[in-house]
Amino acid sequence: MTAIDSASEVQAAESVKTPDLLGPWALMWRQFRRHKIAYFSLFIVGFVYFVALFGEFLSPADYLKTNTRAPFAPPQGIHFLAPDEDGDSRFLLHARGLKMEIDREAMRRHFVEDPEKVIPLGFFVKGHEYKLLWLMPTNRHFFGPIDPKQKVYFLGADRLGRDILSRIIMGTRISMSIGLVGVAVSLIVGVSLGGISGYYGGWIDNLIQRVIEFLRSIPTIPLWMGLAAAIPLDWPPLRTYFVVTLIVSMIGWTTLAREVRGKFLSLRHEDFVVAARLDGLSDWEIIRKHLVPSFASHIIASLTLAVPLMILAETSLSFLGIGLQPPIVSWGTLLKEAQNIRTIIEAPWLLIAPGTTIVVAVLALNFLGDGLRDAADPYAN
Amino acid sequence: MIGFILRRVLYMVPTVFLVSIVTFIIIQLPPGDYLDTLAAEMGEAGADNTAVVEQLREQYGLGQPIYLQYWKWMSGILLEGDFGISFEKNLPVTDVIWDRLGWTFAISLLTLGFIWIVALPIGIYSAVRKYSVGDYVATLLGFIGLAVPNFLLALVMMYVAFKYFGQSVGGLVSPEYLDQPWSWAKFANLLQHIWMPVFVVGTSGAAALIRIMRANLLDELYRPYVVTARAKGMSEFQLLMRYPVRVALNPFISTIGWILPTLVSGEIIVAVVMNLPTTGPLLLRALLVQDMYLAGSLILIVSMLTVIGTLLSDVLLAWVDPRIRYQ
Amino acid sequence: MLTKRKWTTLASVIAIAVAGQAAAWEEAPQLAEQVAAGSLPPVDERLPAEPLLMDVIEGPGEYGGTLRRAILGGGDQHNMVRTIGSDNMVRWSPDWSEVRPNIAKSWDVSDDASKFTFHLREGMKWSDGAPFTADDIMFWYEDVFSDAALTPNKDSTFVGPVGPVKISKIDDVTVEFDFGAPNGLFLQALAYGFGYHATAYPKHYLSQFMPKYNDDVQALVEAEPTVGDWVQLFNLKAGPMDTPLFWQNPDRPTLHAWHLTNAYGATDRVIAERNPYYYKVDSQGQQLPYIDRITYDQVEDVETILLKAFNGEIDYMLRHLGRPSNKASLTDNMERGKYGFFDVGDLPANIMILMMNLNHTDPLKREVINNKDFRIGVSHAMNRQEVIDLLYFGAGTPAQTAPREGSDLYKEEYAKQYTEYDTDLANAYLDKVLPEKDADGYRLGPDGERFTMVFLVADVFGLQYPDAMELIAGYAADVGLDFQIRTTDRSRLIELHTSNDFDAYLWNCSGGQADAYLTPICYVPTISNSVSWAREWAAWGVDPSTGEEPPQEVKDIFDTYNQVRSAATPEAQKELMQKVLDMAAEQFFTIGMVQNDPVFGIARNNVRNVPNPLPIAGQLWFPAPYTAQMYFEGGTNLP
Amino acid sequence: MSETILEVRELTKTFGAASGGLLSKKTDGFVAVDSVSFDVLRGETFGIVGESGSGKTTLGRCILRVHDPSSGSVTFTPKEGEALDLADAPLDQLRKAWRKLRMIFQDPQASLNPRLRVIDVVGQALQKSEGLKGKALAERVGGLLESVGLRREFMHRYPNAFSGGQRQRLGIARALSTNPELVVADEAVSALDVSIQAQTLNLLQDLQEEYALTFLFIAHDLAVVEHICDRVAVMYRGQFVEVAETAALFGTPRHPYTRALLDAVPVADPRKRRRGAGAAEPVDVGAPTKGCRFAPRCPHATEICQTTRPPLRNISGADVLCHFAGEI
Repeated sequence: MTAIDSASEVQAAESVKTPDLLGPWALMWRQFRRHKIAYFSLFIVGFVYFVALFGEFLSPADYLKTNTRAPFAPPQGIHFLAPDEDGDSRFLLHARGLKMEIDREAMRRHFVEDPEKVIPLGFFVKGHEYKLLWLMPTNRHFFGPIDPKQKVYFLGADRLGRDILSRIIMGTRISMSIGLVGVAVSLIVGVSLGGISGYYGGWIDNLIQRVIEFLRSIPTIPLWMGLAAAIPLDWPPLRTYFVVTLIVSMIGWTTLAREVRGKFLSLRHEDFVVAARLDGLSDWEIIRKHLVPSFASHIIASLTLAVPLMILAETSLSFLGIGLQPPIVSWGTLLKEAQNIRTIIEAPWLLIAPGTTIVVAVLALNFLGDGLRDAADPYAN
Repeated sequence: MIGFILRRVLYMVPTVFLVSIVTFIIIQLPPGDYLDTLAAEMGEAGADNTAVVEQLREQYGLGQPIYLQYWKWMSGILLEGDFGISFEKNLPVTDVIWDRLGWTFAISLLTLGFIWIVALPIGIYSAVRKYSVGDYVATLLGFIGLAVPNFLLALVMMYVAFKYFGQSVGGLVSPEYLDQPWSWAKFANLLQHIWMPVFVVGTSGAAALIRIMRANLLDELYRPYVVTARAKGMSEFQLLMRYPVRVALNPFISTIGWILPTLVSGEIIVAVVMNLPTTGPLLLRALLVQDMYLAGSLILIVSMLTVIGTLLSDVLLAWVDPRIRYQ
Repeated sequence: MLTKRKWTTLASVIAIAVAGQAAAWEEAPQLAEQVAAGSLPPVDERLPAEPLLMDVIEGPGEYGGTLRRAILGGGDQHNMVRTIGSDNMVRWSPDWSEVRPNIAKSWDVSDDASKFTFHLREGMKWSDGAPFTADDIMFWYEDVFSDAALTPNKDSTFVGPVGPVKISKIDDVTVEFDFGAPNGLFLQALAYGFGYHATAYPKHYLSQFMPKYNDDVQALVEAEPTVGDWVQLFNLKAGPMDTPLFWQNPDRPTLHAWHLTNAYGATDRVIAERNPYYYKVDSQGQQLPYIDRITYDQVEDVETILLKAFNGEIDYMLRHLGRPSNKASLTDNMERGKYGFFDVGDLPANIMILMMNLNHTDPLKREVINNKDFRIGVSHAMNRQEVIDLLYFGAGTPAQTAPREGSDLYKEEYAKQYTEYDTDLANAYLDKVLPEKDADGYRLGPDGERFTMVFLVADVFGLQYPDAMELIAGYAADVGLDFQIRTTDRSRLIELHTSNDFDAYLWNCSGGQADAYLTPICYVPTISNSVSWAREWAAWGVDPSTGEEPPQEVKDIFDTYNQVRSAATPEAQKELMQKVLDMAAEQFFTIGMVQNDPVFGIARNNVRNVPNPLPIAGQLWFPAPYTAQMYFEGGTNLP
Repeated sequence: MSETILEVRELTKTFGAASGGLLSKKTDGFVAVDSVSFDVLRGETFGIVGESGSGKTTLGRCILRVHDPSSGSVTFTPKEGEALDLADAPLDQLRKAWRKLRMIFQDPQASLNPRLRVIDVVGQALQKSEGLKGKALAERVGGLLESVGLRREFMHRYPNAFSGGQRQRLGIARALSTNPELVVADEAVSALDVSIQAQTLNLLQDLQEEYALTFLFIAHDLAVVEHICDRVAVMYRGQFVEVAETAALFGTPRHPYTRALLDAVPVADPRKRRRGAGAAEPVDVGAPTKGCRFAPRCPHATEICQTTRPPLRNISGADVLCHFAGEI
């Protein structure tokens, strides 16, 4: 048994500064806010989910609407000053129209901005019909051309003349929910199996450990490919999507189960758990009151870190052509569609826009998870 | 210790057996078989050689029930070390895979080295100077490494190499060296090419390891013994190297265990994009066309190597840190 | 009683004339060295007595250089088939208009077109120097083609209207093919890719794998780890040319201009070296081929081929590169890669066809799909011009599945019927079949449920088909039809449609030009790996005890097409074929979308004698018969 | 006062022993507690001293059944109710016994869940055993806090808001919450500053009188033991080498190990401790020896000590485990 733990003295000294009633969550929050980037990331992640929720409202155009006059149209800038009849500049939020020329020999379209053609832009404009939050039918959109017949491509258009911005926005819903659903599945399976494994130990622990070891020793991509190829073709896209999510979450739960097991193993012999047992608490009560709260914060951090993994896993699946089916759009499918030399040369925005989106979202989620993990155990040091 | 190793080795047997069965099921999961693929390719020529296809089905024994096929495969491996044949290449699987496994290993080892070399100093720096500008930069770079899908990175890097360096793209050596015997010039040419896949495959692993290293080191840095040692006036560097780094090295040893499956999986797509002569494209192709003995054997071998790698890292860990043995 | 029609081309006359002065033959410096070293017989001993004087495209060329290409790691054997493999008894002219001598120096045809006598070249040799004679053809005929174990089903090229061909040897250089009944299309068929069989089985090499010729064949079986008996061994050593098998056995002697030195799939680079015994010469007496070797560098991703082309690492290629979507970036890099474009007449009957299952197992769907008004309605709902603008840069015309403008069999109404984009008209037709709609505006089937069709698409040619299908589903929705998209890989698609387990799918179809005669798969129900729209009827057509009896109109099509096959003269063939097409157009089996404009290939700037335009088709394995006369100006690759 | 509250017989605890199954060979494991027997009388304070790793903490935990003993019996006799062998009692009976048999932990930091408020930590056993909630619970916890010298209002704070000494008071309050009869105090003050140690020990003594408690006091600090205990057992490598009245033990130590311990005591000069008779020479703790366990470190060891296990001898009221007890 070790002698005086100097850390506890440090803690005691610190605790003088700590307000009396500051609970563990409040402490965590304080700690978390110190991690500036993580704190900032929280807002980004919040914003991304906001986008996912209000996708139709935020997208300026119908993400499935093709346009023969705009394949590979480059991103259009937003301009503030437009000439009026007298030739003077006045403030007008607008975009400039695109002139298209077809080069049939090279099979290519050239687009030139036409400063003469002014497309006024506005907020809360009319556009295509949709149901806000799956409930309220409306045709209002946050931002876009005031005349619904005009088309403006803020982030450019894809090979079929579809608006990339709108596609990214609508893909947000799929990609971010794949992360969430996948993580939820991992959470349930991982925590229960890891918990059982760690708390009871013995043969059942051994069995679960072997299963995990076995799953981890199979390379993921063949596993995914086999499973994805077994999905019947006549399933509707939504069901396929759900199954793809489940497949992706196969990678998550083993890691989580290991973590939970480790936590259980180390906590099982902690004095406060022993004390609780001596206080007469049952196993279940100990798990509920003492163990789960003790590692909940760690789990939350791990989950936050798992979401980006899921998002990236989905892009890999899409790359292999076994991911989501059109007309469902995800960041992964957008990236896959742009994964060719022709795009890099002719329409780099098709790669840059969804690529940046993925990187930013994954970065934010990672920083958030990182901050949560640092803050997870306010008593650790 | 010997008992521990023995026990772990014995545990491997059911695991590998299970892997072989599941592998076989996975490759049988997609409907159809190799000959449907072949028929599809032949259809391109406008030929409808259903007769040829049926004849080959007989030749490859694909008409048999699945358990018989499994038995044939397994008994071949166990009794004669015969992994079956590759339908598409019409060669014994063993003739096809060793070269590629060699390259996979070479790239994996280089990648492992790359990951370690990058992750160790950055991880230590990041932990010691927690929340410093350097830490933020390292963290940012690390996370960007994690966030960029590696096939995207592969394509962009290839394009950049082509566009701005005029390098011949694809493969590990330039075309003029392809059928040359090994020479210094060819080796130098190999070095010019190989860093790219190693970098692309290694970034996400390095990023992950930086995070782990930082976290573990942070845990260790505030332990009482470190505080005590510091109080005794040990220099910061000595102090670090003496204990915390050693303890925090555990995850580095663990990487040996997971590096192979991660690399094989992560490398598949990169290898396809970059045309590497590794197992990745071979496996992907075998899976796509359902060249089942080839695909099955590759997965089996990779899985076995993984199990061995895990064992190796566990043994190393137990050797470094005996507490682990009893857990 | 045979009245012979003599087909002798100018070329062979000249060839005979030149043959008198053997010393006139020239050979590649590479070969001359070997002759000088004594490792190769002199050129006049290697060439047949009457070599084929090749009708080169621009002019005689110079020796040297390596034709560099790229090949995918798997499933890309046609890369070699179409550059080396197609060198048959007879060949199509470079413009695909007439059949010319090739391995056979001439032939006679009986008046009723039931018997074909081929005259081979005396002194002709396999790539290993062994003589090629009538015995090799007889070996193939007697021991391979007629052997039930080795050939359970005969290739249709060698099966006439009343059964398989009978071949007899007249003398060492003369063989007779007798079909027992008129088979007017045989010479055409023999000139297409699958005519290769008769001249691809060297007896001196392959007979060792047969117990009939080799008592000790079991030893060879045991030495080969992948086979169990001599049949499997023989199949392994003598695989069909359109499978990887053929290209995995570099030991097998051929009559091709280049011969593989290593097996496809086993290494990073497949190399084909010049065949020193090749039987073609140019007008200056130079033995072909001009180019020393062909290399196929193995890549895994088609994107890399594009980068290689930009880098000038590809000398001549259309495969994988010649897609409209690549044109712009290839144009941008022309100077860097030092290459130019040539036209490729890859002009099928239609490049995008809605194939609906007329023999659907669900009686409800079958009833709807078999209603011609339904198909007409769908056809009018399609905005073909938009598809062409978006996916093909406007390079194509709206059309049905039909022979193309410029071909013998073209008729405007075949191509243009129901192609007008008119949703009102579409709705009028569809209202006759599915008048009821649900709350979302989708039409209800006869059972009162929403009428849904699942369309399968394979993403084999990039995203072309999946993209098109998204557009098509949109047009269908505009007229109240629920078309669902399922993207899958090609082999699964084939597996589903060949097992008659599908609603509909999107594919293309050959038969746009002269190949309509031999591959009328979209005009006559046929058992096919690529096209299925009435599988049960097709099965009945082959054997009435199987499949399902089709309606009388379809039976009439079968009958008429059989008459085409047995017609003796081109005039009669054309007239009857036109009748088949009339009836097929009336039936309106499939809904075509687009007939494309010619596509393109690239050749580096110093590659000469490049066929331009180059016709290709499913069975027309070009440019293989014309690769031997291509050459590098300056005798070497451009740097 | 002579009533026995706890009777421990031949208690043994072995770690890591395996019977040799399919996948493992037979191992003897490490014997942490080796056949220990003793009685604790109601109302007394029984001390157990020994170095780290001598097995005293394991012994305490085996008595409470935190660890399952490998063999032996632990008979607990409460004032009311039947005597119970804790070593193989079923869980429901154990839970009842745990109300009368409580524990104070060495590390107050580790034994108080930082995520729970004081009221929930100290009152946990009450909530469970008596179903107390709300005001009633607050009342009881408030009383307990006051009795350990803390302010009533502290019950709404989290443990991290307290100093080390205060936390140990919380631990004590928690142990007292169910009106126990026997309290196992495992190094209860060793984590505290010396000044606070004294305060805490005084508190414990006060509480012993107030609640009529029996203490089983485990410590490595001889001064503390001498101050508070009535009888003391000296533990060395899993065995009691000497059990005696406190005054006797400190006055005339019989066992060479006890002597070595006492020699090492002078706290003022830490260097002297190092010179104690062999006390600091590390010996592989797990290796079983044939003879006396202390023999390798004993200045008086002879041939017999190496080969034969010493018997337990009673010499003038003290039980001593030594061949030469009474002679040296």
